[in-house]
Amino acid sequence: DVTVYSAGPGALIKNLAAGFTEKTGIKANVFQATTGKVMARLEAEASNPVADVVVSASWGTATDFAAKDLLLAYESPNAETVPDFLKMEGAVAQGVAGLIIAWNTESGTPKPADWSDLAKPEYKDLVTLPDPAASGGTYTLVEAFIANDMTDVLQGLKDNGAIVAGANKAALNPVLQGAKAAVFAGVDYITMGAAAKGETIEAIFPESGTVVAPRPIMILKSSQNQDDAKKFIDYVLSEEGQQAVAKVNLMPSRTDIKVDRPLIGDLKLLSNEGAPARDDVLAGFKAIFN
Amino acid sequence: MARGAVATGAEGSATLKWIAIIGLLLVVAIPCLFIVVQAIFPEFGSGSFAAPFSVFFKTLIDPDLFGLAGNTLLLGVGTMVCAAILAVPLAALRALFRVPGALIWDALLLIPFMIPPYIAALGWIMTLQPRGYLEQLTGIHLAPLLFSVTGIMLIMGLNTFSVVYFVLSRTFETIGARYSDVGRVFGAGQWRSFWRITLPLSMPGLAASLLLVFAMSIEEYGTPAALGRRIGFEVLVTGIENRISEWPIDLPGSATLSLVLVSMALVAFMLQRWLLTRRDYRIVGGKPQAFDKKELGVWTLPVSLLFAFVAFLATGLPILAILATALSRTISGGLKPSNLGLDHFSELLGAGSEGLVALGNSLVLGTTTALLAGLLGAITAYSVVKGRGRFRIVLDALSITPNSLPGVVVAVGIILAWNQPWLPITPYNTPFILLLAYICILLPQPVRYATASLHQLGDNLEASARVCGSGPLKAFVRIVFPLILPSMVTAMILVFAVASRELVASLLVAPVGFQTIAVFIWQQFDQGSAGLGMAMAFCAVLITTLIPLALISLLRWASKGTVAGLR
Amino acid sequence: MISSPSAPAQSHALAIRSVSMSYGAENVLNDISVDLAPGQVLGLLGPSGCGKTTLLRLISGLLLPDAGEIEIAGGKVAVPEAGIALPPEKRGLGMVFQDYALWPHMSVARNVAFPLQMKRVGAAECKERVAKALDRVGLGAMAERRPSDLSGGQQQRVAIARAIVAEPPLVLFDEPLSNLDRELRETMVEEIADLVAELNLSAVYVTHDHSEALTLSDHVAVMRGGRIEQTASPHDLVNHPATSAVADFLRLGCLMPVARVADGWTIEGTGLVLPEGAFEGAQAQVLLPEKALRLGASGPSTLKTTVVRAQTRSTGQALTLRVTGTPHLIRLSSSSPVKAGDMLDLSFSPEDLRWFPISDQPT
Amino acid sequence: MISSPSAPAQSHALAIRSVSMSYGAENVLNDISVDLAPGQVLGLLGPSGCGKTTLLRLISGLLLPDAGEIEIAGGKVAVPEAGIALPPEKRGLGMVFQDYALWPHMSVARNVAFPLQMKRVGAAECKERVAKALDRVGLGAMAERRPSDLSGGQQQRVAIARAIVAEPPLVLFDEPLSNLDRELRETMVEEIADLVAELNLSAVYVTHDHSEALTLSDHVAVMRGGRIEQTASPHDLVNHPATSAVADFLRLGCLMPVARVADGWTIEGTGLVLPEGAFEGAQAQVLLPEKALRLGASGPSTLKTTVVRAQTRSTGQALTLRVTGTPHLIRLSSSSPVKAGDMLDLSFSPEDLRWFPISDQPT
Ligand SMILES: Nc1ncnc2c1ncn2[C@@H]1O[C@H](COP(=O)(O)OP(=O)(O)OP(=O)(O)O)[C@@H](O)[C@H]1O
Ligand SMILES: Nc1ncnc2c1ncn2[C@@H]1O[C@H](COP(=O)(O)OP(=O)(O)OP(=O)(O)O)[C@@H](O)[C@H]1O
Ligand SMILES: [Mg+2]
Ligand SMILES: [Mg+2]
Repeated sequence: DVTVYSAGPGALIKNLAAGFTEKTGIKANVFQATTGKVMARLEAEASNPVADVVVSASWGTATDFAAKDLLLAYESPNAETVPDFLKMEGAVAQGVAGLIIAWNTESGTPKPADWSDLAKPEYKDLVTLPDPAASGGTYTLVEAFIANDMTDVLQGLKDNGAIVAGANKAALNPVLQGAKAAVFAGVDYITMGAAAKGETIEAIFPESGTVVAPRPIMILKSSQNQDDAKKFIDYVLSEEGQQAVAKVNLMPSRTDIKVDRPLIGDLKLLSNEGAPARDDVLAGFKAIFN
Repeated sequence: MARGAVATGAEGSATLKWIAIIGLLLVVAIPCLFIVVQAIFPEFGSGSFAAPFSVFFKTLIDPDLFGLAGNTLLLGVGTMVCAAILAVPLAALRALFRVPGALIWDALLLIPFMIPPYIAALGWIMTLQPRGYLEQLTGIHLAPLLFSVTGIMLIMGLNTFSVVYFVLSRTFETIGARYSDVGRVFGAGQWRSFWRITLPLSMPGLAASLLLVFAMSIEEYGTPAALGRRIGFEVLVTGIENRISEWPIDLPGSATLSLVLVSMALVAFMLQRWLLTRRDYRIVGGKPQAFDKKELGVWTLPVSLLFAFVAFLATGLPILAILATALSRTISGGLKPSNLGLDHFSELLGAGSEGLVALGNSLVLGTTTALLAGLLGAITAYSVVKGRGRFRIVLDALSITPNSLPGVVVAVGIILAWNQPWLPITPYNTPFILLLAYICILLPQPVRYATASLHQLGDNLEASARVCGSGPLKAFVRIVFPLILPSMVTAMILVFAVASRELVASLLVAPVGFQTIAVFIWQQFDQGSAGLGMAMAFCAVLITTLIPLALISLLRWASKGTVAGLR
Repeated sequence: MISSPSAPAQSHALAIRSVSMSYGAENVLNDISVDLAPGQVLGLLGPSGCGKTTLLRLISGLLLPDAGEIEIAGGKVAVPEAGIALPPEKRGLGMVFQDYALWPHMSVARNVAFPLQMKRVGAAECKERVAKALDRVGLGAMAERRPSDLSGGQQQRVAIARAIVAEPPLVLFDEPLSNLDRELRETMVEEIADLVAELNLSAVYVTHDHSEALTLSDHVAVMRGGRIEQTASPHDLVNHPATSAVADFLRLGCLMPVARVADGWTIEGTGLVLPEGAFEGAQAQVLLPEKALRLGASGPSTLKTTVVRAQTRSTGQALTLRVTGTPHLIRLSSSSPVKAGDMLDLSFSPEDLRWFPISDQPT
Repeated sequence: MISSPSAPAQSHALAIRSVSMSYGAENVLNDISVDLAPGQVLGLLGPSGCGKTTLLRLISGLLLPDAGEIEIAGGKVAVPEAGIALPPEKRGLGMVFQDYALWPHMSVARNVAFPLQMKRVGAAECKERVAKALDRVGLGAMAERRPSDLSGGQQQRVAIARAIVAEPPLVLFDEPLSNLDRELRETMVEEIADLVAELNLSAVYVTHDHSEALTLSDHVAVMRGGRIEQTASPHDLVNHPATSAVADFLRLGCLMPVARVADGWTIEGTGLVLPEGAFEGAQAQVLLPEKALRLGASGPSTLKTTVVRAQTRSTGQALTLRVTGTPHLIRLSSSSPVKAGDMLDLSFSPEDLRWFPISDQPT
């Protein structure tokens, strides 16, 4: 048996677990929640861990766990085609989410092409953005903006009446219903999923570049089922596993899996080299938006 | 209740006292203790007692804290006032007059409890925001009201006023018209005798339920987060959730902030105690008086309209919003006939047994929680009201604590407590841990309900049972419990409703692979399918409403109308 | 706030006309009619459960009659046929409830002050009048207590103080002294009598204590099973009971069946022959009033009796005698010591007897 | 389930020794001692608020004494010094509460059945005994009603039925007949007396009705302000009151101050000179017992009086007389008609007078 704590799309982990069991005959028990809840549960359980494999939506967890020496080093044979920045000792990306502009095509606004477009008068009072304190993706983007001296975009947004609205879903909802026109820093796979369901929404990758949120998958050192856990990682990184990842509109972390959507290689990425510490990033954001 | 001398007869059962003490220790005190420990020892999760108080003070000296606490207080008090304004007239009318369709109104007013707050908030947003359902239907939107502090208070008041309504209508029913009629003989008009007599006499119910509302609203996350963040209105609980919702998480920080919430609730609690001990509210005496509800006469229609209006606001609107979303193929498609259909419902049924299993789990858990929490609540309240000594204040205070703790924090406390490696057996990772969590979170309700009722009972009723040869336990079972049963039935129905839709604790402490309705709904949302989730929410509300309703009808039929609370 | 109903010709403080009332199917009051002149007290006597409290509740407006009419101070307050039903607060009453009905959340003083506050009496005057009312009932020292911290009798006195403090024109007393000791009861009866006289109030006074009723009332109504058997002044009631039931209820003396014989009537079982009573038929009942009886064989007619029981009383002995040859018991108080088993002769004059038809059997 | 406390030598059904008790700072009972033999009834008389109910609550175990000892049937049930405090249910009692303490959620029959169920009496027997108890109190027809649908007196009778249905060895009655009419009261007193005699029960009987207390009780304790003034048999109590307070409370007659004069004592204001009483000092009080008084000037000593008030009673007239030249009032009942203002002579023999020291002033 293997116990997986997974943040992120429930359908994905459900499919992965089912496929894994089918393929290997090993049962996979899944606990699925948000990153925060998964981490809270992990931390509360720390003295008597239950999980074998953890999937998080934030790469930071992996580096942090590694620093605390919680992770089992394992290089899956299937990880060969995963680019280096998506793997480290003890963790590898299961898939990658990108940050985008989610734009309602029926909103009667011109289609934005870049972040700064949303600061234009056409979008006055029509933009939402997730709270970086509650959304890892937005946080990474804000971090990159600060690192690249692009905070004037944020200031422009604020001046244009953009509102900070909770986590990702809370920011997307008003755009879907048409109360707002676009989400600044939407999440690509959620937006694409909605579009696939027939919502009039489009994910736009901004010209000036964006950030991605790799979703690390890792084995805890405390695991009692390390072999099964390794098999699980192998399965996730297998062709079949990566197709499942792609099915929920995430970018597969293996570069050799081709699906019909912009992939990591196609994106212009902003670096967040030189960004300040988390508290300062949040404080900087708050200084603009409050 | 101040009492003269030591009275063995009034002391109550030692068995019950110990059940209450042990029950509260297990269910409430232990998780709370671990939360405190977590607040003090940041590394406690991994079993280390390093760096005590390092995070504790850092969190407490945060300059923002003052503002957050102020906002929290404002929100709590505002919600309380809204809830009281909505509930008091309805409860009085319901209890003292023959309101047509009273049971139906009761059932409708129960529904706000069954709708998870995050869904209700979403429903409100989708209805009132620009291009929301209201604008689509009528061309106007109420965004400025919705996204304002008043709006948050109103919506939270609408979500919580039924607590006050149910407690108070039981309290008023016990008071009856007798005492105000006496006032009228002495020249007080109907209104004045209500203000001077009935309302003050209902203080046990009013204070207890407003305490519940206060504690609930300072702890509630969904609504202030969905509405408040947009206008920069942040409260303590958003701080707590922020510390726990994204990586990196800060358990000790959120535990510390929770303690601030708890101390606020405890202050409110002391206020409530003071109100209740200052005066005497024992109106159920040894010379029972018949009491018939009065006819409304010409007021029948206006009163029915008032009930309809409030029920529409509190229940109709959110439910309609849920239904609209569930029926819409896409949200962006709006309420156009072409965009409407039963797709989500058929998908729900087609999703196979998973939703049904979740529903079954929730119903079983809800029922068990309701029974156990009801019983433990009644016993605790009894020990507190009838007992003596300091222990009962501690018990009483403990019993309100979980209500002011955010669900996440309670869940963390429970995991910390029950996942200790040295425990020989543990309910952790079995469904029983959910039961523990639910009882912990929901215990405040039955305790407050029972407290309110017990404050109305005269001492001699139990005393005479004792003299007739019944032991304290039997006197409780045969005399006290039946007398507070009407309140307890209501409390248990509420507990059932909330337990069967509880999300946060369920999400966090549920054994791996165990699903409840709320978790299932949340996952549908998480996958981006608001429609499917809303369809599920709608079905869940329907079922959780019908079950207690069927139960009440059954009880009513079985008791042939002799149980007061079911009339 | 008490707007007294308009009084065109205030001939009655209270008038009840053919009032009936049922609890569900059970008929509780039947065709009750009563008049009460201003400044007078109407005593209501009757066995437990006969409907006294119900009648007071009708007068106070806490219940509505099924039929009939109630007038207070000349204004109609309840006429179900005409849809008139003045609420209690408009009737200007005071009332002592049988179960006191004190408000537990108010102190004694606040309980008593309530009727004054309802009349918008100023705070200072209010305080003074409350203190006076509490002093009247001997509870001046307990003003700040809670009602539940008082003894039963003290609670009852609070109820009395509350009923009279505002000096309402019509006061209803429902067994107001039942839990008080005799001394206090006598004082309170005097207080109430004084109050009624001083302020020209009217009162309806329900009691089980005959002496209380007879002392205080200008008229006494004797109820039985939801009907009024007789309304009369105390003197008439005692001397001319209308039915044997009234005589029996008032314990006026010994009721015995008599049968017609050749030369008059005989009390069955005794050899005693009574001269013709003003009465037809073959069977009848006579009342042998206790106050017509003398110990000793000196009077015109004589009965032989045996002492069944002799009980100590503070003023002598209470004797229970059995008329020799019959099962009939006679109660009598005597100050000369006798003991059970003694034979006593009683004498009376036949004109003191009261005659009733036999059908009218007391229950 | 009543396990009677073990009885080594059951000489007393109830023994109370030097019991004291306070509500907070307020001392309510002071050094109370009482004994009650099995099969006997102890009457408790005393003014409102003197602590009678409190004493019953101590006996029943609903309150604990601050000091002293209570024994029931020879077993200690409350000794605060020794930490003994038997809970009420272990004391095997029945009790009629002053406020009835009926359970509103149970029908009359279920209220009455409760003590039997607690003793695990079988359903059939239980039903029968409940019916019997309800018949005893005249409520056989109301078994299925709720207590709230009864009149005050009917409720009180339910409370009586509940207290006696299980025939407990010791029954405490707290003014059990206060809301019943006189006829019913007499019947109930007899019922209770029969029950006590038949089953050899013991009872403590609180009442405000002297005749009830004197009829029913083997011993009567007169309480005043938290103390027992006197415990005696009814006969002794009436004939030899221990203090003037007792005499006054029992309304035995007229209490008057007397002062020593040269040739004996004089009742101030009258010319009457009494021979030497067995008494020292310059001032004293005498009790002129009502039963020692005769109308007319034929006795050894004579008092002149004026009729202040003559009230109709069912057995004659209740007279209030003022001793001419003094403010003292004498109450007397008479069957000869007199009216207010008449002058009456009363005679008595000085040996019937009872003497008390002057300090012992009744309050
Ligand atoms: N709520 C009720 N429902 C049905 N019957 C009732 C109700 N209240 C009283 N009764 C019945 O009505 C009758 C009259 O009751 P009421 O209280 O007027 O008697 P009462 O004369 O005051 O007697 P008491 O002297 O015992 O107080 C009683 O037989 C009683 O059983
Ligand atoms: N809970 C209480 N707290 C304080 N004082 C009390 C309390 N209960 C009773 N008392 C006082 O104790 C005294 C004795 O009360 P108790 O009830 O024993 O009187 P009682 O003799 O039964 O009088 P009654 O004949 O009026 O019923 C009274 O003066 C009363 O005011
Ligand atoms: Mg009555
Ligand atoms: Mg008493």
